[in-house]
Order: sequence, then structure tokens, then C-alpha cells
Amino acid sequence: MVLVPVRTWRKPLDADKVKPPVGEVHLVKDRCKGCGLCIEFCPKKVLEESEEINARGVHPPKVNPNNPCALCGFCSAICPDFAIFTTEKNAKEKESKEATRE
Amino acid sequence: MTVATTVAEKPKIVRSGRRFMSGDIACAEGSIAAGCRFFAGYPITPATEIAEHMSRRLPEIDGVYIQMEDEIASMAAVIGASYAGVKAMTATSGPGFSLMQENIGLAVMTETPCVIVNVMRGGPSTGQPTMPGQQDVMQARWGSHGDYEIIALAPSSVQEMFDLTVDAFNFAETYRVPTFVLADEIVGHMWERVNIPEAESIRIVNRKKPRESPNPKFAPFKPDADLVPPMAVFGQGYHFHATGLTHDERGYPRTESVEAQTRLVQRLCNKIRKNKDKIVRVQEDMLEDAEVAVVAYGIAARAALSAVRKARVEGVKAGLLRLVTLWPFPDEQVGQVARRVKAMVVPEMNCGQIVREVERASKETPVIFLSKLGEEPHKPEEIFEAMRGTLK
Amino acid sequence: MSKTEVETKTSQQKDDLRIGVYVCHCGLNIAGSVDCKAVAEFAATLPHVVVAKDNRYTCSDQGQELIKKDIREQKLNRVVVASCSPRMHEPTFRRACEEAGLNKYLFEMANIREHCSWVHLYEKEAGTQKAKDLVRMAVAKVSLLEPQEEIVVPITQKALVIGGGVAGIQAALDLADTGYKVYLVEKEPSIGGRMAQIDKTFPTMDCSICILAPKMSDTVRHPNIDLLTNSEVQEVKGYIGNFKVKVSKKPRYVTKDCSACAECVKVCPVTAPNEFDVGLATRHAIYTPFAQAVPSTYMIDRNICLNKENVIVCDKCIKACDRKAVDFNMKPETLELDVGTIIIATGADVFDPANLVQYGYTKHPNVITSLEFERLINAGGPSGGRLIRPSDMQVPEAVAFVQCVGSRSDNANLYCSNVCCMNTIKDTLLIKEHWPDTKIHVYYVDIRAFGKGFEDLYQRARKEGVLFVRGLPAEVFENKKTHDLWLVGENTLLHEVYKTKVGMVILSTGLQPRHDSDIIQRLCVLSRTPDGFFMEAHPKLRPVDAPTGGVFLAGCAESPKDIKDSVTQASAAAARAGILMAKGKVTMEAITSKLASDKCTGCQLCAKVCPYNAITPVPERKKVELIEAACSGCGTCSAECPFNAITMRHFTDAQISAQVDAATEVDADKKIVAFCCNWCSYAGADFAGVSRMQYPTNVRIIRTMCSGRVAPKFVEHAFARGAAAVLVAGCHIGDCHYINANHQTKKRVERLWQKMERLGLDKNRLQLAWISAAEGEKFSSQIKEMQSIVNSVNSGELEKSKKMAERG
Amino acid sequence: MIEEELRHPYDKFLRKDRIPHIWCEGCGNGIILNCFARALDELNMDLDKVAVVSGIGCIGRISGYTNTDSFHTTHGRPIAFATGVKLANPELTVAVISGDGDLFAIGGNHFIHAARRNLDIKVICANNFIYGMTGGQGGPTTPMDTWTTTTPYGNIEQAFNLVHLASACGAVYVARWTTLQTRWLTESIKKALQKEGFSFVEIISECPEIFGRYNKMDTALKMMKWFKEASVVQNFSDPAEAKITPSRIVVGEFVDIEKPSYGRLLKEMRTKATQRKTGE
Repeated sequence: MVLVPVRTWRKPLDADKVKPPVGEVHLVKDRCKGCGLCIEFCPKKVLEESEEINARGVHPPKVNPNNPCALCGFCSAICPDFAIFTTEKNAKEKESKEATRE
Repeated sequence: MTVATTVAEKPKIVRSGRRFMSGDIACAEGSIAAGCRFFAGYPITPATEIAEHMSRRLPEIDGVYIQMEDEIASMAAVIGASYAGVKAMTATSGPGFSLMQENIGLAVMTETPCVIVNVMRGGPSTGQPTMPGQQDVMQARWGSHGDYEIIALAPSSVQEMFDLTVDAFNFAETYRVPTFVLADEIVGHMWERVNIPEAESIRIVNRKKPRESPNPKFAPFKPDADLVPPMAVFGQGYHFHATGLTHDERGYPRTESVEAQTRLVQRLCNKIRKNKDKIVRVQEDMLEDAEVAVVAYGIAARAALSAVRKARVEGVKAGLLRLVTLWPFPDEQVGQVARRVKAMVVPEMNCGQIVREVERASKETPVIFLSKLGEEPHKPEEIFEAMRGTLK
Repeated sequence: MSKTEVETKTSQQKDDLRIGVYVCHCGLNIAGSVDCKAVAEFAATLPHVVVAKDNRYTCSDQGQELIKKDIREQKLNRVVVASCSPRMHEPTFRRACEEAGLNKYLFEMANIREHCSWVHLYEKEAGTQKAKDLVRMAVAKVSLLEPQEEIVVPITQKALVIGGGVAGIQAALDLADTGYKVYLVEKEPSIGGRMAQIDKTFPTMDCSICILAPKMSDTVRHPNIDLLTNSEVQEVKGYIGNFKVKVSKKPRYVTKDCSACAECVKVCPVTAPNEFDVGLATRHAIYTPFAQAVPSTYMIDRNICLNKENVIVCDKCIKACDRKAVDFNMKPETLELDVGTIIIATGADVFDPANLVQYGYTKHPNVITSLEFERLINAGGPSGGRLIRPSDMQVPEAVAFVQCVGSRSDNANLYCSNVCCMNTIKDTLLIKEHWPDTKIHVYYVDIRAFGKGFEDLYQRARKEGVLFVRGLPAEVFENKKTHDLWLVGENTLLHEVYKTKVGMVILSTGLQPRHDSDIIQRLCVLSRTPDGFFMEAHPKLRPVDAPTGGVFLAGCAESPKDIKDSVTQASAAAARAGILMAKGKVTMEAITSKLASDKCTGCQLCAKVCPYNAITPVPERKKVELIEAACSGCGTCSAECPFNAITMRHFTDAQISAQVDAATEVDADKKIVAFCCNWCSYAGADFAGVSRMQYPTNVRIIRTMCSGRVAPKFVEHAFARGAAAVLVAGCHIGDCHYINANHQTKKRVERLWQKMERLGLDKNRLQLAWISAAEGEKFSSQIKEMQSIVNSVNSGELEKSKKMAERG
Repeated sequence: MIEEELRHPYDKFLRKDRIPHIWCEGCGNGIILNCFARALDELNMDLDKVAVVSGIGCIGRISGYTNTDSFHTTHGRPIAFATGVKLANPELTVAVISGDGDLFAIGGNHFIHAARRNLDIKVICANNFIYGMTGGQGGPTTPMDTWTTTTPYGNIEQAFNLVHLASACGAVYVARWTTLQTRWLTESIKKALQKEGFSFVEIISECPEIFGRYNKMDTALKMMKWFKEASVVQNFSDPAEAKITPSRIVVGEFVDIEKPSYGRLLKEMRTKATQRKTGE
């Protein structure tokens, strides 16, 4: 929506406090069938087709480090092959601990 | 199974005692006594009374009666109920029986314990709904596509409608196979005195349960020595899969493997064939010294008995071999008799079905076939004349 | 009065016209440069004039009584007053006539003040001559005037208020409390406007939001107020008392079930600078602009939300909301409102100081604007009320305020923004209150503490030790390491150069018209003053009325003003609108078109040019049909009709030709006949008068409601009469008060030019000019420029052009 | 990678030894399985009490992939089978997941009657407009004029409007989404799983390999683009008007009403029956 044109040129003072979570993308490469849905519909354009060829002979997606993941999880929701999912970056250690505990 | 005498209110599950009832009702009562708590069916003469009686009885004893939209659905529902752990039955006649065939195959493939009652009437097609017949004997054996074995019993009295229905359930549960009660219009509609035993004295068999508790490696179709796998049912945490596709012991589809196909189909046949002696039952009358034997089942067996008695009075050494189990076929028993007698007479209310099996089993011994179609069953005289004829 | 009656009545009157002419001195305003007595004496010589008098103030009671008396005693049946602009006093004199029993449409004015005395201050003779001409023209017209009957239309007793700032809120509340249904349209997600952003208000220093918030909640709770936020006015049709308004309401994507629990905000993965905090704080895609927002319902900014179009990729807010209030399926709606009055309270924008590079705004982090200051000093703001430097979050030891940023300057806005001085003084006191030791320098041009309690506040600031230095800094430098700032400039009182080091510079930014004012201007056919703010119908006597009937102005939309003035003006506007609606009906000026069916051939040319679809063709009867109620009286149909089948009441062909004749009776070859539209060009000429812009005396202005009324035959007639030049002037294209009637003006003038070229005439003699009500300057220079053309016209040329009408 | 594979959040809903599944690249069936798993996860359902029943066709294989009790029935019969399961063990949540041909051509009769009875089962239909597993024949949902291997001159049959059919037959919950609207789809599956009575969720599912290929949308991306451009959300609009045309796919929730399920009525009838004195 068009608000009163205010010049928002500064980094907001609370920018560091209210940092939205950054996601980490995990690929189960060999499950990928290369349909490209995750790449197409990622709102942050985090994913792109990779050069490598997986066990199924397709190019699985790869992460573009310049575009941080917003953790919406749509890639994982739309993937027909359970080949991709996301976790919160800083939450990773704690999570992996749990994983090992299991 | 406890007898419901405790609460005066509660309707009895097994209505023990001497009772006067029709064959269809006896069948229904038998199924209940055997532990059947699920009936899915579709109205069809002359089996309708079974459904009607079930619709009255099952709700009283926390059972489920449901009239489905057709016999295809009825058979599918029965399989579903059985996989949910409940003993289930359906009852029909010729046309409905035909509709059930595909899912009977599914029951075979998924080794589903269930009972299908076919009160046979005159066919083919709509034929003669109110007239008796024994024309579905071969369909019961071969009706669904592919190779398989089933069990079929042929009651010839109202008492047997009760007893054999109980047995049918026991066989189904023991061997995880669809089991048929092949009655006919006369036996179904006939009223007779029935002696229903006390609940305790009724032998009830329940399917084998898995010995292992749920685990990721669980194989729902891994057979025991008797070739019958213990049966897991839904809702117990086994998370198992069953399919009409050729499958391995895990229950997973194996649609391209020759090995899997051979192993599965052969086991499905062998678990019946190898246990034949435990399944097959016949009734012998005055065969010890008989020169001619009548081989009969169902309603025809009743005329045959009086024919044999008459023959004995007339001095003809006649005897009766009544087939209680039609499938698997009692070859040995028929063979033994054949070897002892000069000839055999086979009265059937069709154009010759079991007679082919009798001929196969009795080798050189001549077999006379007495066909009967329509309202009238065989008259004892006809059978007697046929026997005397063989001895001339 | 039926048509036939009118005809018979007028035909009788034709025989014995009795005209009274009254020449007004207007003190010395007119008499100072026009010999009013001579004009009156001249008037007496004109046909049918039976009374001709001059007096000091014709508009005074005595003046009016005199007219009434003469009407009664002298049996006057026509009245002319030569005084100021009809846009000023025509209603006054019409009333007088009516009170004396004379149909008010039998009155005419000669504008010898704005169009004569004030613009020819030093040419008494020529001025007087012109005044005589103007009276001659008025008399010529008045003798052809006919009594008219006004149609009365009902007024919808509902009001539309555009803009939900404090002015809009006040106006809405006042009208709603009076008992009228009010639609309050605000394009932002919340009402509150600028006042909600401000920390404290001067001079009382009370908390801005604390006094505003209750009004805001009153507004949303008021049974008579229909609050439409996120909404913008799309279309305004109709006329005073009967506006049809289309409002487009953007979806919030959050339903009314929202309890403002903010759980959604916690999970929203996207952020953006919060506009409300001028970008100093962060908001999420799902948000509420500020804590006290009204309505409190949250909304989703789909521009940054991850969910675009049909694809919901992110469902975090949906899941977080217990009340299931998030609804991405909401669609934009268009509401159609019927209202009788419209109040425009669209507020103002804040000047963007980045344009003034010398202050280094957007280059030096510690240079902030006064609006940013408000958010910083506000306890509920991004810094929790701590005045911190964006560079290091430290409270500065010294700060400097720079005044008139964007105001009173050639390279920004010329006008004074009116609120900045007091705002700064208030701010300095706030700083002193929290951090008494802070050194505060205020660099100003003049301190304008004109209002109630303002001077006290100013003195308090001085006592508190705030240093006021006259002379704005020439430049602000930054120490790249410390981010401290150096201000360099001249103290114009001490005539010495100053070089001050401070931790923070606050630019006291001025106010300017909304960047999108032109939209509202077009929708409500308004005018704007040279500074770009909306123009009132009259600067003194109708300060809250817009020139368009039924439309009123409130708050900074009209001119920069503080909260008190905005609220005052809002209540005034509400009262004005209320008066109109209380009447329940309004009489429409009887200046609409009439169709003479017998002359109509059904050619449909008129239907094609009518901006209001008031004319519908009836092909089967080879005629057209005219709906008078829908007609607004621009007269472009009449100008188009080749068969004179359409008459414009009160602006008939005959009346206008008569004015042309009168204007060209003497020295035609030296004269410019100017046709000016009532709303813009005529008002522009008035404005030139008000501003005393001097220009040559040889122009004779004929007023038409719209330039679209000017039929080619009028121009040709002027030339036929030997006029040296003709000016056709109207509203700017797009600003036409009759939607687009002036497009026809353009076409017609172009056709005339072609014809003149064909006939080998100098087409420069016919000028077309777009002059707005605010462009007095433009009007006078237009007349000045035309002098060379007038001088260049030779007799041959004149003779040729006299025949122009006859030749095809 | 293995270690990550172990950690795929939804692996616990799958028979991992059966993944990757047999479905083609970009097939909607995988997305449906994904959404179903997500629904189970978000509802935190007891997997021991969930039974998945499927029929024949590509989507029919789904029961082989869900880590629950599951049964892969004959063509068209999953609903009839499910009837037996649900009535025999009411504490199970029974989900029938099958295709448009299975449920509405050969199995149409079972669908309408189960809906009529308001049997408490959840029917999730993957509608890909075609018979995929048999190579692309036309079926009850194939749009008019569409090219399939059995409609080489364009389909001349009217297509079923499944949501209209379901609501007309008495379903208590009816929704339709495309596989692109995974979020709404998952919510609808959750609603269906929780609701008492016959619930129906139709999923317009892409079959790029066959339907797509025959109709100028030979990749999942192209079909998704169609879903994105054509689908219009119209919650609780008249299902009769919920048309599917090349330019317009009306999606949304259409029915959400309360009505006693067959199971509940059966239970009540039983209590009546048991209390009745047996007149003998």
C-alpha cells in the first residue's frame, strides 16, 4: 500500500533486535527428481539448479548463499519427494543434539 | 465367548436349546455363535432372510449390520471388517455371488478370514430366484480370476446350516481364507428343529495373532509352518500394508518378480492343499457292504438317503457318501468308495458339476449322473431306479 | 412560473425597460483611480437607464436600501451595480433585488474594481473610460436578461470526510454529533495522521497521542461514523448536495476478529522500516502502525509479505492466529456513497531535506528531521524516549536545530510553514526537561511566535539557555570518525561567522502540499494557490469553503497550520457543511440549458460534447432530449449547436453578443475582447486585481461560466465589430470545472485559427490561454503580451476580419 | 546426506524403505502425500489409530508409502472396504486416498452411498483429469475437448463437478484445492481428519507426464503455472458453480456442516436394541 512517502534510508535502530529468523536448507539430494518446484516458488529465490547430477540423474537444487532463507518452509511443503526441508540456523546445534539423542 | 445369562436384560448371544427355525435363520444364528459381529449384504432371494435376521440380531450384541449398495461393496466391506479384527460374513445368491467374485479374489490374495453364504437358486443370470439349484459349485471354486484354493461346505439340513456356518468361520480363521457355505433355496427356506448347543460346548477358532510386538521389521505375510501367517489387524500399531498386488512377506508390492509371484500363489494354494485332511469331511451311510453308492451333497443328499433306505428294503446293497466339504474336494474318500462299489450315482441340481470331480476321483468305476433343474428336487424313486439300473 | 408566462412577461417589459445603475466607490478602492461620478453620469445616458447613482459603499446596508427603494419607487425592472467582482458580491445584490420583489436574475454587475481600478491604479482617465465601457456592457446585457426560476434539489444529509488526521477526525465527530451520517475515508491503515506521530504539542506541552487517542476511539465507536481506512476516493460525480462518490477499500487481509494480540507479528519472517516511526523502527509484513492505531485490527503489507498472488508459501501468521483472523482471500472492494457534502482534510507532506545537500541529510547519520526527532523523544518510540544519535546510540551533549528547512527559500518552498518555529521551541524545552545540560543552538531566519501562549514558550526556551542564532548554516560538515557535526554560517545579527560543533543536527522541516494533491483536486474540481495548497472560495469571507459548492476544506490541506488551527478549521468546515445539510435542499442557479425542440434536427452534436450526459439522442423522432437536472450549465452544447436550438439561461447568445457590441462600440480597433470562464480565468483576473497587478486598460472581459460556452460566432462577431484581438481563457486542461468541456474550447479555437489562416488573417489576433484562479500573474502578462498584436493590426487586416463571419 | 535423510521431519510418516516413490518427476501425488503427512504431524495424530485405504491407479500406491495400517484394494472399492474397517473399529480414523477414476467412475456408486450415509470416513481425491497408470485414457473428470488416448478427437463427455456431487450427496465437509495451494490444502485435510462424518477433499493434481504432455503442459512447472493463474478462491460459494475450465479453477471450502455420522446413529440404535427385552 502507498504510504506517505517517508524516506526510509536508515537502518532502523532496532534492526538487530528484531532480526527475523534465518533458515538453513537441507537437501536429501538422492531423493530429488528435479521437478524444480522448490526453485520456482521460493519467495526469496534461495534455490537454484545445481550443476551436479544425483543418483537419479537429475540436477538437484543448490542454495544461493547471497539470498538468506526466510524459513517459510514452502520448498519442503511443495516437494513431492521429501527431498528438501529447512531448519532455523542458530537453532541447529540444539536440534542436532536432539537428533543424536534419538 | 461368554453366555449372556448374567444380565436378564441382555439378549443372549447363543440361543441354546431346541428350536424350530428356517435354514437361513439357523445360518445367521450359527454365524453369531461362531463370533460373527459384522454382516454386510444386499437383498436377494433366497438369502434375504439371513440379512433380515442379522439386522435384528447384530445390534443387540454390539455387532454391525449394514446393507450396502451392492454385493461388490458388501464383499469389500466384509474384507475391511475382517482386517479391522472382526469376524465378518455376507450372504447372497447367484447374481450377487457373481458380483462378489473380484473381491473374493482380493480376500484370497490378502488372506482375509471371512464367510460367504451362497443360498443357491436357479441360474444362469436372474434365472429362477425362488427355485432351488446347485449351479454355483464350480463358480465357488473357480469364480475369481487367477489360481487359488478356497473352502466350501454344503449343508443339507437346517441343523447343518447352523453347524457348518460355525465350521466355516473356524476354517476361515484357521487358514485365513474366504470360506463358503453353499446352501440352496430349499435348505435355506426349510423349517426344522435345530439343536443349538450351549455356548461353551461350541468349538470356536480365532485367527492366530502375531507373536511379536509391533516393530519396523514386522512382516505381516510371513507364514508359520502350516503356511498360514499370523494375522495382524488395524489399530494395533503394526502399521502394516496389505495389497491385492503380488506382494512379499512385508506386504509390499512385487509386481515384476517371478520369484515373488511363484512363492505367493503357491503358498496360497498349498496352505489349503497341504491341510486337506484337516478340512475335508464326508458322511457315510450303509457303505460297508454297498455295491452301489450314491454320492450327493446338499438337498440332493436328503432324497439320496431315503433312496438308499428304500433300496436296502428292496434288497439292493446301496450306500450313501454325502459330501460335507465340497472344496477342497474329497478325492481320497470318493476314491476309496469307488474302489469298493460297482457303480456310483451322482444326483445334482445342475447339469453336472461335482459329478466331474467324482468321475475324476473314481477312476474306472462307472458313474451315473442324475440331473435336476427347477422347482422339484430329486425323488427317492428316481435315485433308487438309477441304482437298480446300474446293477442290472 | 411557466415558460409562456415568462415570455409574455418579458415581452411586456421589453417595451418599458427601467434600468437602475449604481456605481460604487468602494471607499477609495475604486474611486481612487476611477471617476465614479463621471461613470454614473455616463450611465444615465445609456438606453432605458432611468436611475444612475454613485455611492461610497453600495454593498453597505444603506447602499442596498437605496437600490430596494428605487426598485419600489422608480419601478426599476433591471439593476446594474458597478463595483467589485460578482464572485464577491453578486449574491448580496441579488438578495437585495429579491427583497424588493425583483427577480434576482434581472441583476447584473460590472466589475470595475478587480478588473479595473485595482489593475489601472495610475491611469485614472483610461480607467474611467474602461469603467464606462464595463457599465455599458452590463447595461447591454441586463436589458436582455430574463427572470429565471431556480430549481430546488434536495440535499443528501450525509457527509464525506477525506482524511483521518486530527482535522478529519474533528470534522467527522462534529458532524456525527450533530446527527449526520459521516463517511471518514483514510488511505492509511489507521486514523490519527501527523498528530499521532508527534510527542508533545505546543504551547501547552501536553502529550499529543494522549489527547488524540480518545478522539480516535470516539470516532471508530460513533454510531454515525462509518470509518473507512485503507481506502481512497476514486471518483466524485454529481453536484452540491448530491454527490455520488466511489471509494476503493484495500483489503487488510486480517478480519475484524483480530484481537491485536500480536502473536502473528512474532512469527512473521519479513520486516521493513515502519513508516510511522519514519523508518527508525522495524515492523513486520503483518503489523499495526502504532500501539494506539484505530482500528486496532492488524493488516498485512502484501508488498513485502512472502505470499504473492494465489500462492500462500508462508502460513506462519495464519497458524499463529487463534481467532483465525488472517484471511489472504480478502478482495479490494469499491463502495458507492451518496453524500451531500464533502470535507477535504487530506493534510500535508513533510518537506524532504535530502534535496538541500548542504545539510547532508541522508549523508550524515546524525542529521535528523524534526519528525524523526518526535519519534526519538517519544517514550513509545523506537528509542523509548531517549534522544540518541543514530550513529552510536549515545545522547548528544550539544544539538543544533536548523529552521526554515524547505520553507521561505528560493530553492525550496517560498512560503512560511507556520509551525516549525514553535515546534522547535517546544523540542528544545523537551530536551532541557530530560537532559538539562544539553547545549542547544537554534539557527533561524525569524522566530515567528505569533499565537496564543507562543511568546511565553519562546521566552521560556531562552531562559532555559537555548541559544538562538540568526542566520542559517551555509553547510553542515561531519567528522567521519566521531560522526560529530560542524555547522558553519553567518550570524547575521553580529555579522560574524560561526562554526559550531554538535553531536546532532535537527532539521526543522517545513510542510508542503500532498504529493498527490492533484488527484483530489481533479476529483472535487478544486483550485490550488501558487504554493500548491487548496484554494478557498474566498480568502476572508469563505475561508473553509472550496469554490465547488458543497465542498469544504480543513487542516493542512488548505495551508500549513498547527493542531489548534486545524481543529478550529475542521469545526468550522463541519459547521458550514452542517448548515447546508440542515437546510435539506439547495437551489440550483438558473443558468442551465433549455432546448427548443422545434429547432432541433437531432444531429446529436450537442449530445456528443455534453460532459454530463444530460442530452440523450432520440433518433426515432430525429431529436434530442435534455435532462435539466443533470445539466450543470457549462453551455458547450449551445456553443456546438448549429441551429441555435439550445439557449443558455442567463448567458444567451443575444446577451453575450450585446456585451460584445457594447465592448466594441468605441475604439474597437484598440481593444481586446476577452472571454473568461467563471471558475478559473475570470477568478484569475480577479486575483490579478486583488494582487494589484497592473496591465493595459484595453481589455474587456466577458464572463461565461465555462470557456466551452464560447461559440465561434462570438469570436467572429467580435472581429466583425472590429476588435483588434480576442482572448479565450479557461481552466487548465484537466482542471475544467465541467469535467472536460474545455476540450471543446480548444477544438473550436483551433478551427477558428485554421479559418483565419485560410482567410489570410493574422491568427495571433485570436489567443487561447489556460489561466487558473491562482494565476493572476499569468493573466496580466497575457494581456501585456497581446499589446504588440493589437498594435500590429492595420486597417486592411481589420476590414478583412470584419467579413470573417460571412465567409466560410 | 544419509544423516540428513534420517532427519527429514516427515520420514516418520513414511515407510522409508519404500521411498523414493514410483511417481514421476513433479507428480502431484507426492505433494498430496506430503500434505497428508503434514496434516498428521500438525494434528499430532496417533498413527496407530490411522488407517489409509486406497484404490487402483497412480495415487493408489499412496497407502504403500504411509507409515500407518494401510490397504490397497481393488479398483473402485476403497470406500466400500473402508466402510467395513470404520464400522468394525470406530476408534480408527480411516482415510481413503484415491484417484478420480477409481472413486468416481468404477467406484462412483460407493462414493455417493457412503456420503449419503454420512459414514465417518475421509475421502481425499487426487483429480488429475485422466487415467495415468494405464497411459492416459479419458475419464469422468476429463474436461470437454481435452485430448487423451481415448479421446483422440477431443473429449465429448461432460466432466463431473466433484465438489458439487459430494455436497449433493450429503458430505459434511467439502473442499477443493490445487496442489499449489499446499497450505490451504493441508488445513482442509486437517479439518477433514477432525470432522465427524463424511468429509471430502478434492485435489486438482498435476500429471505432467501424461495429461500435461497431451495438453501442452509437459512439466510440473507449466501445470503449476496454470493452477496459479487459473485458480480462484471462493470459499463457501455454490459448489454447483465451482467450474473447472482452462481459464478458471474455482477452489476453496464449499461445505462445512454438522450432521450425526452413520457410526453415531448405529451406536444409538444398538443401545436401543440391547435394552429391548427379547420377546421370547
